[in-house]
Amino acid sequence: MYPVLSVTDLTYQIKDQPILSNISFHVTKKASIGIIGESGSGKTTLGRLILGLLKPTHGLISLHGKAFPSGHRNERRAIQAVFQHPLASFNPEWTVRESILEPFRRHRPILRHFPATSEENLMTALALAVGLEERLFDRLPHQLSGGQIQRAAIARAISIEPDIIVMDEPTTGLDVVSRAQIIELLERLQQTLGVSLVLISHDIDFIRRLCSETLVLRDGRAVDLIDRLESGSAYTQRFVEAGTW
Amino acid sequence: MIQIRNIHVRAKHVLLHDMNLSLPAHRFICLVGASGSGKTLLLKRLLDRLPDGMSSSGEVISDEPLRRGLDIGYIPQQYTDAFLPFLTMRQMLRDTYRAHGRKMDHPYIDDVLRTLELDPTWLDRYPGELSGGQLQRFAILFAVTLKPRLILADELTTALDPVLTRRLLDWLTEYQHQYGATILFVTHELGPALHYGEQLVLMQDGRIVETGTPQMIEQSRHPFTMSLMQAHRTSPEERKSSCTQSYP
Amino acid sequence: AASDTPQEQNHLTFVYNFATQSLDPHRDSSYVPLRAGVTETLVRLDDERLTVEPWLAKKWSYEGKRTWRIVLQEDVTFHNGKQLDAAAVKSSLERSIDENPGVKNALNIETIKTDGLDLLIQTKTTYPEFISELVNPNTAIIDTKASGVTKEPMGTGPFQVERFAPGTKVELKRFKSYWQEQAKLDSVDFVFNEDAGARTNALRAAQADIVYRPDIESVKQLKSEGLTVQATDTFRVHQLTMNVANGPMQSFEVRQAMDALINRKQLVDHVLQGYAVPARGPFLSSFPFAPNYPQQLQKTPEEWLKQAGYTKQNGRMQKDGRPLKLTLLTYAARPDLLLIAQVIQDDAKKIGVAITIKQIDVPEEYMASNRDWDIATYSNLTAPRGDAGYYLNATYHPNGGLNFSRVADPKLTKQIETLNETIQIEERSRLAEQIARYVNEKRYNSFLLHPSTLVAYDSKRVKGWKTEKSEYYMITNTLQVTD
Amino acid sequence: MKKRWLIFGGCLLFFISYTVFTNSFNTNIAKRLEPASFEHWLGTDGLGRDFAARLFLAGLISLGFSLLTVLLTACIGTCLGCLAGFYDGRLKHLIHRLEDGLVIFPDTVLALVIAGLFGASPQSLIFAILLIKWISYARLSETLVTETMQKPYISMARINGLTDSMILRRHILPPIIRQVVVLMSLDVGKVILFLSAFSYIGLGVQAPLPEWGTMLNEGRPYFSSAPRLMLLPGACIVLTVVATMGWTRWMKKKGGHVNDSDSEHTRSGETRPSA
Amino acid sequence: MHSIVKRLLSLSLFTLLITFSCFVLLRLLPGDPVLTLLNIDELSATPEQIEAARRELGYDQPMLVQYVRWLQDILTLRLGNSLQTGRPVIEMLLESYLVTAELALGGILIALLIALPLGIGSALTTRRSVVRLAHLVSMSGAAVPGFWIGLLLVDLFAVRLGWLPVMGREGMTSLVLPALSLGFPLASVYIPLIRLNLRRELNQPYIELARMRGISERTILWRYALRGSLPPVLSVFGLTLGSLAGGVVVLEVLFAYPGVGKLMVDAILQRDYPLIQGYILLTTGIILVLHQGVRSLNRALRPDWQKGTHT
Ligand SMILES: Nc1ncnc2c1ncn2[C@@H]1O[C@H](COP(=O)(O)OP(=O)(O)OP(=O)(O)O)[C@@H](O)[C@H]1O
Ligand SMILES: Nc1ncnc2c1ncn2[C@@H]1O[C@H](COP(=O)(O)OP(=O)(O)OP(=O)(O)O)[C@@H](O)[C@H]1O
Ligand SMILES: [Mg+2]
Ligand SMILES: [Mg+2]
Repeated sequence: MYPVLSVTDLTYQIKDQPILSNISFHVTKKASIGIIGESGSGKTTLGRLILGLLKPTHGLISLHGKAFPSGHRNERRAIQAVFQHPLASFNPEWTVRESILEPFRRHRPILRHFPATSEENLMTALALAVGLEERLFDRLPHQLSGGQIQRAAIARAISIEPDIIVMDEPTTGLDVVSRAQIIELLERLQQTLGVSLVLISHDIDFIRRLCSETLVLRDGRAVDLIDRLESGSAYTQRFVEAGTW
Repeated sequence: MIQIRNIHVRAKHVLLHDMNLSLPAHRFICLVGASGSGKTLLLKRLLDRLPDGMSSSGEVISDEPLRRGLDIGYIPQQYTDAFLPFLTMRQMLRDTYRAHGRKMDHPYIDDVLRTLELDPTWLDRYPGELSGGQLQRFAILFAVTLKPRLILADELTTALDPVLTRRLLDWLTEYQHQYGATILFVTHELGPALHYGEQLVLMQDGRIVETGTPQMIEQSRHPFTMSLMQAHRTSPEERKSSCTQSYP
Repeated sequence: AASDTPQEQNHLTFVYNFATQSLDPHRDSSYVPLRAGVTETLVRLDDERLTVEPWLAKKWSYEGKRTWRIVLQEDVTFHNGKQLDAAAVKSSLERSIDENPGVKNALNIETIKTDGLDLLIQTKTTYPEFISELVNPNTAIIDTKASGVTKEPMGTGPFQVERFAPGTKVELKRFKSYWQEQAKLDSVDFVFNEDAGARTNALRAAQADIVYRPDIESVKQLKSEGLTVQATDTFRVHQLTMNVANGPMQSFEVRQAMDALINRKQLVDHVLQGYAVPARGPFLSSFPFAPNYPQQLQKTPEEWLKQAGYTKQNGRMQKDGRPLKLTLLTYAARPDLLLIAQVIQDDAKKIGVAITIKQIDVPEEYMASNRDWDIATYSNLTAPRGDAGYYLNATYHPNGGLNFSRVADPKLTKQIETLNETIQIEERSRLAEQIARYVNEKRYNSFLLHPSTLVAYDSKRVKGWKTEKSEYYMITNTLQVTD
Repeated sequence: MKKRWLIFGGCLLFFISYTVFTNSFNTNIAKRLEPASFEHWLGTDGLGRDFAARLFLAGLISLGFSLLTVLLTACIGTCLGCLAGFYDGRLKHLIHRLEDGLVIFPDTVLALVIAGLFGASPQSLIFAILLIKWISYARLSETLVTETMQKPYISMARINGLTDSMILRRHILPPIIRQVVVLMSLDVGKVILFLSAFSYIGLGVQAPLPEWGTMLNEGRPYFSSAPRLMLLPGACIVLTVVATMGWTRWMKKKGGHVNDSDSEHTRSGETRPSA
Repeated sequence: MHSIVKRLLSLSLFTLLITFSCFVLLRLLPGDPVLTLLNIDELSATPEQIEAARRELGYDQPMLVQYVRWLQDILTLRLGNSLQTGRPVIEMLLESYLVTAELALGGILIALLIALPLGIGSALTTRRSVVRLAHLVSMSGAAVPGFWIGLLLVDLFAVRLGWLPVMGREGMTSLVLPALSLGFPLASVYIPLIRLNLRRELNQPYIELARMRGISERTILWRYALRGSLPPVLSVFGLTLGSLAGGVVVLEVLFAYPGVGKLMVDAILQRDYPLIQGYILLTTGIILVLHQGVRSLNRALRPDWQKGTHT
């Protein structure tokens, strides 16, 4: 049994300047990893590398034991993402509904659970899941508030039953209530569908709830790779403390 | 002192319902509300820059002029959109000064950069070359460049790590005292709001639910406030069950 | 322009319909140096009698053995003050032969010797046209020692080049020591413009004094504005060249039918608006060798076609079940040909002959190398230098460069070759006339019309203008303006 | 709506019968340049042919031809431009060089060469115009693609597993097409003019078939005596361009869900109904 | 250093390719300069004489031989003489390029004077009348050929009013009409292009947020929005420049403004190979420079368009 995602010795440089150095970890089925670290430590970059949007300088990323991205038709179903800045990840000319349906339409034949679900039903289900009024889906992305668009992005990410979701700061812009809903939703997805998460967040509470393991980054290097947040180094500790109000 | 009188904003349907609010000077005011409750819109209305197609009535009264940039500093929620992709930070900063006929205040800028833990060399980077948190901090820098007396901060810590968040809020408080500024800090977390806010404003569905000092809010009997307080206090498991009832 | 320099009274602006990039008299195929009165040739063409007259050459004689003696004028100086002498003429002629392969062919010179003030020129073969070929502007005499020939040729004419803007204009000023009477004009702007409308406009805006070939359609208007438009016959003939090598035009009757089909008067009156004369043969009737064509019995085209074995079925002329379909070539460089082609096409349709018009780019090129056509509209210069030899050789001799019809009639060839051996002028004229008549009888080509040259000017201001049939001499020493 | 089509069809039929009846090829040079009369509604041209009938016939030819050419050109140009913008590297370089190489020739020169090489036929005419015009479409679309490619929603589409062609088709092309369509509607007129320019070198529609550009050219000598011969074809071309522009706008209004007053994404999106 | 060498190498390779393909194409065209050179229209020549002239000029040789000979000349920096006029090709080309440059600059100036205010104005305003005017101008510019406008203008300003010269090339006054005739149709493309791209740019969120920073509308328009919207416009502009560098035949003829366009058409009709080859070489150079210029300008305008950036 291969881990869902494994990252080995990943290094990324821009113009010979290292952004990430020698990162390794893996995520098994139903397990999730949290990535924390100070701003600019390379979290987003790591996420983009995992998603295959950037080419690593060296190192290897594999999904289910297969090198990723390989260009295979269906490999993309297994991985989904929520960007740090979700508004820009929606085509400004499309309604939110269309943007959400796009991956679903693409991957529908190979979905396990709801290939037969109609698009309307899916949207209703997604709206319910992320706690958004369904009518908001018919708007253009810039007509939604920050939190609403965030939830729409999450809805899109879960619509195709991915095996792993990379989420960059998914709780920003969410009020406590929606945040709780999302946490619950992700938990349920982990349990029922066996979705793994790569959670990039400053929200310590969030990470603690969902992640079985946490990678702590500092200046592009892994400082800690720990099960319990409390067991980390002083650097990690500082985070944990500050993040608890 | 800024008075918001009967502000009413609508697009297809009403987004802000007849709002009345007074923002006392030299205060750290926290605007708390659920997602989509109209916090950002209220800020935009204060800046007098509502999105196209929205109509508004009512007025904003202030004893002093409210010039964008000079008197009001705005930190947008969608901070990544705030920067022209083809200009470096320095160029944009210079433009901000120039727009108001000022000279670059280097010592001050350096000072703020240090506080925000921003490397001065990043000033010569394009927005696309910076991380989310770095961008958000630059957005803050831009908002305070001209030492405005009113700062509208829309979720300014979303991309910042907790350590930095605390440091930043401390610094904002300091700034408020130093320059006698009013800070309107939008958030939906009660934690920082209760900690830093001198006055809290609670919003729900385009309406102001309650205003008051942190103590008053903690004691409030209003169902919305209570649900927020409860969510803040309790552990996440309990949180969700209690909240979903009060939230439609 | 006329209004440009008011202090300069004797200034004239002439607008010509070609633009040249070079003033080298030996190469420039638009002959600007000669036309602008900068250079002169040894002999010139008399416009009235259409004979060759002395110019820089005082007289000439045939010495036998293919040798010509040419006696030069005395006291002729080039613009740079150098004296014209036999050596200079020799050098100039040699240069033109070197520079211009066309001139080399046309002059056909073997050797040039100087003999005091005289030149002795021996041609390669017996070449009676030699003297008349010296009319060719590309044989103009210049001082070859002077530099800058492409921009400022040192000629002997009444005007010298002040400034040359390639493609735009030549500014001329009077040459003070001209060997004949000094020019009356102080200066001339010889302006180029290839657009007829623009030329006309220049005249109407009083920015030009004389305009060569104004827009035909605007003649009426020009006249109404008090300007003079002069129409003069040219040595040009618009003709229907027929492909007698293959296809239906091999048949004499079909050629006759095509010829009979053409309503020349209509073409002259309506396509060229009267600025042309109907052509009976290749040569203008004023030429000494233009034959008098007998008034023959006119048959209709249908009758000719019937005679050729065609019958009309379903409105189509057919022979052996195959309809008569012709391809007509035309080209855009002469817009009137395009119109004529369309008129002929339409006329032919009326008698049941289908004509397809094909527009081509370089007609000489196309007709020489392709045989997929039957008739072509073409425009020929017939006796540009006062001698019939050129046209007859080029068009009807199997070796002719313009024999697109592929005429190879032994009798005709023989006649032409006899002409080529004959030096005596009257005899040449007789022979040329005979050939012209024969060609006409055989209908190798069908002649449509001689277009006129139009020149428009303000006759109140410009005096002494004469439109030459040869179109060689334009700016002369007698031209003047009054105010 | 139906009524409008009916009127349109009626007019068309009427003009066709007029054209057939008067026969636009009948030359009658004795009756050249006649003013408008009952017999000849717009008078006759320089060869005495009925001008109205020719104008109509020319319209059919010019329009059909130029629409076809513009469509073809825009397709090819936009495709190549998109490819160049989408795939960095060798392909882009190749396309750039191709553009550079072709742009060097002035239009007329290119047309001359094509006419010489392939003979004068409508195909070579289309080919010539294609060679001349595709570049501007390629250039425009390339820059626009480059710009769009920076957008995070393109990355998102990648993550969603869309193939390159899907991304191009669904995300990148639509905003480009808007600009391309504007360019196209302007080019419809330009191509008609090209026709006339090239008919001069024998590349155009062969006489006596009329075509607006050529008619405009033919009318030039009559500018002072019968200005309508030049003004009317010109006016027809103007109208065509106006019509194509109007038509494209109408299409857009009918078609896309994008609520734009004029072909671009505006922020005044509030006007569209939300369910 | 290395990259410059590489670049130069690739450029010269490209030039070689272009000149070679032109060379081949031109010679594939039927015809050669001989007929015109012999002035066959007026002087008799037998087929043998024609053949002899052809041999003398070397046009009976295989194409490759001719090309190599031309290349040798180029490498020794000789473009040769024009077959028709005998003048040095380089001199003729430079002369007419000067004229073309004059005409092109005039045309561009006019085009900008029309397109910028109308394009920008119609992008900024919501006033119907301005938008309509912009539409009207751009449509009529697209539908009306330059010479048509030229004729009308000449008729009005030169013939009727007598303010400007009908033709010729004497100072600024004679440039006005050709520049107008050239500029007006040019403007037609730029008006909608500027309008569309400017509006697109003005709708970007960062523009709105710059306003909230108090940046003046002037800066926003001139330094931000215009800059952002320029690249697509510039790309097309580069093409315009390129095609103008090739000359505008009809206007050159109409106004007797002897630029390269007319020169080239004549050269092609007469198959003046040395002139054509020289032209191709020179124009290749000019256009490469122009396009490279536009590309670098675009890169300078949008430095964010390089690969590897992200937000
Ligand atoms: N351009 C628009 N057109 C129509 N509705 C809009 C528009 N922009 C925002 N809205 C709606 O107005 C409401 C308030 O939006 P606003 O952005 O002020 O919320 P917010 O309180 O800032 O929420 P968040 O915390 O999620 O950012 C939302 O329901 C949103 O959907
Ligand atoms: N194109 C680039 N050129 C130079 N440096 C870059 C570029 N892109 C990113 N960086 C740098 O790489 C580092 C890592 O960026 P990244 O976006 O991964 O940070 P992050 O951990 O996500 O931070 P945050 O929490 O602020 O979003 C940052 O210091 C950033 O400045
Ligand atoms: Mg980040
Ligand atoms: Mg908000």
